Amino acid sequence: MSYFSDIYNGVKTLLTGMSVTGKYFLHSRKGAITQQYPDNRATLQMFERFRGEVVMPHDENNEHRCTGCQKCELACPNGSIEIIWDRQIDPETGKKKKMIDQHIYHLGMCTMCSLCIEACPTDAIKWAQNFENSVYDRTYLTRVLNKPGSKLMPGVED
Amino acid sequence: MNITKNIHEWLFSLMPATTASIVEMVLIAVVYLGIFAVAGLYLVLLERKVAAWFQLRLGPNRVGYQGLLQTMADALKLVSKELTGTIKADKFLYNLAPYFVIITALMAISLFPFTQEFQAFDINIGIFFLIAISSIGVIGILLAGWSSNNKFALIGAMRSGVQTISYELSVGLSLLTMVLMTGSLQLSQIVEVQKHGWLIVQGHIPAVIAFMIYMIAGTAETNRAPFDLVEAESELGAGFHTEYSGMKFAYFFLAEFINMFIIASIATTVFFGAYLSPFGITENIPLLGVFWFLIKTLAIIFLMMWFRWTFPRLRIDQLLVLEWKYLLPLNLMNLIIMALMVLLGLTIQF
Amino acid sequence: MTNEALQNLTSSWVPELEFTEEKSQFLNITVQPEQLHSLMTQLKSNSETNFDYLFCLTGMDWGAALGVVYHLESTTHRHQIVVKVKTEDRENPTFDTVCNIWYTAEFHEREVFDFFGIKFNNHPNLKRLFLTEDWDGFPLRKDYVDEINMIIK
Amino acid sequence: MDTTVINNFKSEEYQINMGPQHPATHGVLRLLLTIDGEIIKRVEPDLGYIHRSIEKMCERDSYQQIVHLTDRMDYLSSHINNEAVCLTVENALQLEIPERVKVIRTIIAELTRIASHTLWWGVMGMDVGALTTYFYGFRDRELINDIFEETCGARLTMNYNIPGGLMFDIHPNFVKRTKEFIDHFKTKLPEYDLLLSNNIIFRKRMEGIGILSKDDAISFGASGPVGRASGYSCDVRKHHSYSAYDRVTFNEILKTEGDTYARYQVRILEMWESLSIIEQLIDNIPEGEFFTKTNTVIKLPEGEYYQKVETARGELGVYIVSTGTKNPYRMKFRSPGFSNLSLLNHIAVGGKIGDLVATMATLDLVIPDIDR
Repeated sequence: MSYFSDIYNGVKTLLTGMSVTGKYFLHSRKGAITQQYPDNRATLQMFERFRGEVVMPHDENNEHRCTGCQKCELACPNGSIEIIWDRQIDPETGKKKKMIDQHIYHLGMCTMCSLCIEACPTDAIKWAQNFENSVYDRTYLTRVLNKPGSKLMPGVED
Repeated sequence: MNITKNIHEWLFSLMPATTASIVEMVLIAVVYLGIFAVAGLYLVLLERKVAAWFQLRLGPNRVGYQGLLQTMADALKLVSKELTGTIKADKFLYNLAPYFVIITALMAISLFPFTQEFQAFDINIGIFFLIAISSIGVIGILLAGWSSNNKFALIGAMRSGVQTISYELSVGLSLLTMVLMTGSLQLSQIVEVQKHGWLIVQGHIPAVIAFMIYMIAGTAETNRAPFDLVEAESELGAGFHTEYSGMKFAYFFLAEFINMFIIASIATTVFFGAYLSPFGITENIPLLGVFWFLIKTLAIIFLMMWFRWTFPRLRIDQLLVLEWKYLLPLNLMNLIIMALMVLLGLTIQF
Repeated sequence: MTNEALQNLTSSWVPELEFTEEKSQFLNITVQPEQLHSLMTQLKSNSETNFDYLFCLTGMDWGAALGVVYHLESTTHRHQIVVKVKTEDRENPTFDTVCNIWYTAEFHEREVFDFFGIKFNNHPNLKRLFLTEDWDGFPLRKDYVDEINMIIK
Repeated sequence: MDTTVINNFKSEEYQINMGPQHPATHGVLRLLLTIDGEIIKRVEPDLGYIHRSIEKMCERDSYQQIVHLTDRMDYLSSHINNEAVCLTVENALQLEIPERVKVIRTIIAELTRIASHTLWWGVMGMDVGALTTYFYGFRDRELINDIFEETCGARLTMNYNIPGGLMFDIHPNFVKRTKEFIDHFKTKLPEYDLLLSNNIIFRKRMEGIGILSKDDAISFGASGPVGRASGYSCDVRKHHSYSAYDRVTFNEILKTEGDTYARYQVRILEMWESLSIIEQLIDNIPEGEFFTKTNTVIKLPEGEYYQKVETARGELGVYIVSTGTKNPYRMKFRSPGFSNLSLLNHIAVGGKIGDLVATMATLDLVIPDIDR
């Protein structure tokens, strides 16, 4: 008789499985877990800590907070950050001072480990939440973070 | 139907009888090809939609309204794709194989009584012919697997051979159980008998068992999950059609869905009274028969899709154990019970 | 078993072993290559030690010497030990295999062979595991140079 | 091909390449199978398609930088990998770690374990042909990933640990979201059993194949669910407790059958245990600092350091040999996947191709973890 009870129990487990998928089938209209990307581009909001790419915020006077201390360059494991700097004469004090010329960021090499942002003593760089990073040519992935003509925000070094 | 009769008379009045009948045959073939293509394409879409709803997704919804043109676009893509193949493939058989599969599927579809008159080919050995035709398709699969000179494809083809030969028995026997009640293999006759109640009602318990066995064996016949060992994506990549691309792949793909339609249509005809409406509510409008036929067929197709998106795949030895140790003995027993019932007049008739 | 008892027991089997507990959380035993296999067999089969779990097998390049470090644990007594073996021969370093004692050593020894070029006698299938057969040199050695692929900061 | 290879096997046998691109190898693992009909005669793994030589890269990196490399080993338990390196460095420096850090690390590690197991469950179903499980598994995993993203900023390669503690404090929503997840998952986990575990087809496919005895499990260095399914008590959280595992009560799931179904069950039951661990800790996160200050340049004292942790796949060992400089002299990762892969030939021989796929799925291989 175990032959028939085996069949009965087997069919029962199969029907139980079908009831699970059947339940989701009936609730499919409101239960879709997928996102309609890129239709929802306009409304898609990432979390505030999301690591999209490294940016350097500038204020309205085109001033940033980077002193060119190169701590981020040292902290970076992949060499994604290069800082080109030189010593220029500060017009206010008249002394020679280290100033950044270009803060170069290679997005293509970046692994989003956040070590540079942790290392920055003046909070000059931070994460941006955009994730649409695909470009047609990988040279576009090399970015200069400080805007042309920008200068150091006064009071950062104190 | 009057339209078909009118066309028939008009054709024969226009030209000599031989030419007219040839033209008529071509016309019928074109109509059936149309049905075939549309049914195939929309079954693909239905499968994708149903799968999506089972899997908490939305399914294709970009091309056309709610994705209605999606499979058209896919077919267009497949037609325009380059045909590639392996160098060491047996070219003749490799190219022949898809046609075997698709033509047998097309031939089978000509038998179904969509309404009382909408039936292209009503021979007196209907069921027998259907079973015979549907098992020729496996030759195409065997040829495809063998000729493409790929080990994965070969394993898939061999599995297909084993599987079809085994499950052919169950399909045949379960249909034979029902034929005991009708006393005829002709499909129009089978439907005629069901005017006194669908066969699944007439035959009650043994008929339900026969239907369950038929569904299992039918799913195996079409090589669909949980019996998709022939393709077994996670084991063999794509199985027998690993080396096919473009339109030739599309033939296999379409044939799979047409076969599903055929299996469901046979079930509709034999168990659920084909075009007959439930309790005879629309018997006076014969055109609605198509509607009832399709509704029943789609319900059975949905059941097969439900199987596919719920169950894991069997292993090849379990597949054979299921057939030879469970389905076949049950089927034989069921056949004897049915024979006794028919003999003693225990069937229910209205 | 405590480290001290382990030290007394093992030194009774093989006389010229070096023991140290400095700069490590385990008892370290340094063994001569010739006695490696007999010591390992004893460590596994002796019911008092019963080191049946080889949880780490590391190839090492100490500059002058090449060697292998075996981390052993007993699943019954839950004590741990480290066995080290070294050779000065950088051209053709060879040790006895332990993969007939612990099956897991088969893959780990192939890894060590792949990256350090240390050969293992009686290994059933000693060939490159990660790198291709025609790879030149042994990348994890300290003197390995690859000017194209290695970025030195 | 040279003639010796051809002559090595019998006339009925043939060889077939499974991978590097194959749906069942979950990445770029290549298996060279020798088959007689459908029966597996020999399995030879061929590795290295994704080898990045992380051990060599570690020798030039500072300890903070090493942590982010470990994200890329076993990417499904990236947090636990990070934790392993951080624990090794912290033990070497004999740093006192705040209680808050220990508890948060444990909670996130257990969430990682659930995330890894849900993904495994989905893929497991897919490997045996039930494609729908994949989406149900991912649905639950997405919720955990959202928690991670909100707190750590990344979904997969989190890099949330630094030697000395955490990179930043948990997000204010963390506790709330985790509790929501626990409530959600407690209703979904029984469905896993209804849909797959009890299914007759699934059980027939899983029971009695790929049997690994306890002695073999120890000898092959099997760990994690693979070892525990063979009755080998190898939970590092129990035997060499770290972080906050000593203050929670949980069971080590042990099965004695050693077949694929036992390995499957161990993982399902482990998810319940992980849920209970999180429940015990989530309301008791102590207040305090989220890191201990370390030097910017960490120099480990000369010596050798070994630390093992329990990842979702088994025992991960981190072995650091330091000469007192800012870089490790030699860094070795004893990855669980590597040892678990080495026993594949032992348990798959004699089975069918379908059995091999099911067996491989329950070993839960992550190829970057094997290749490093």
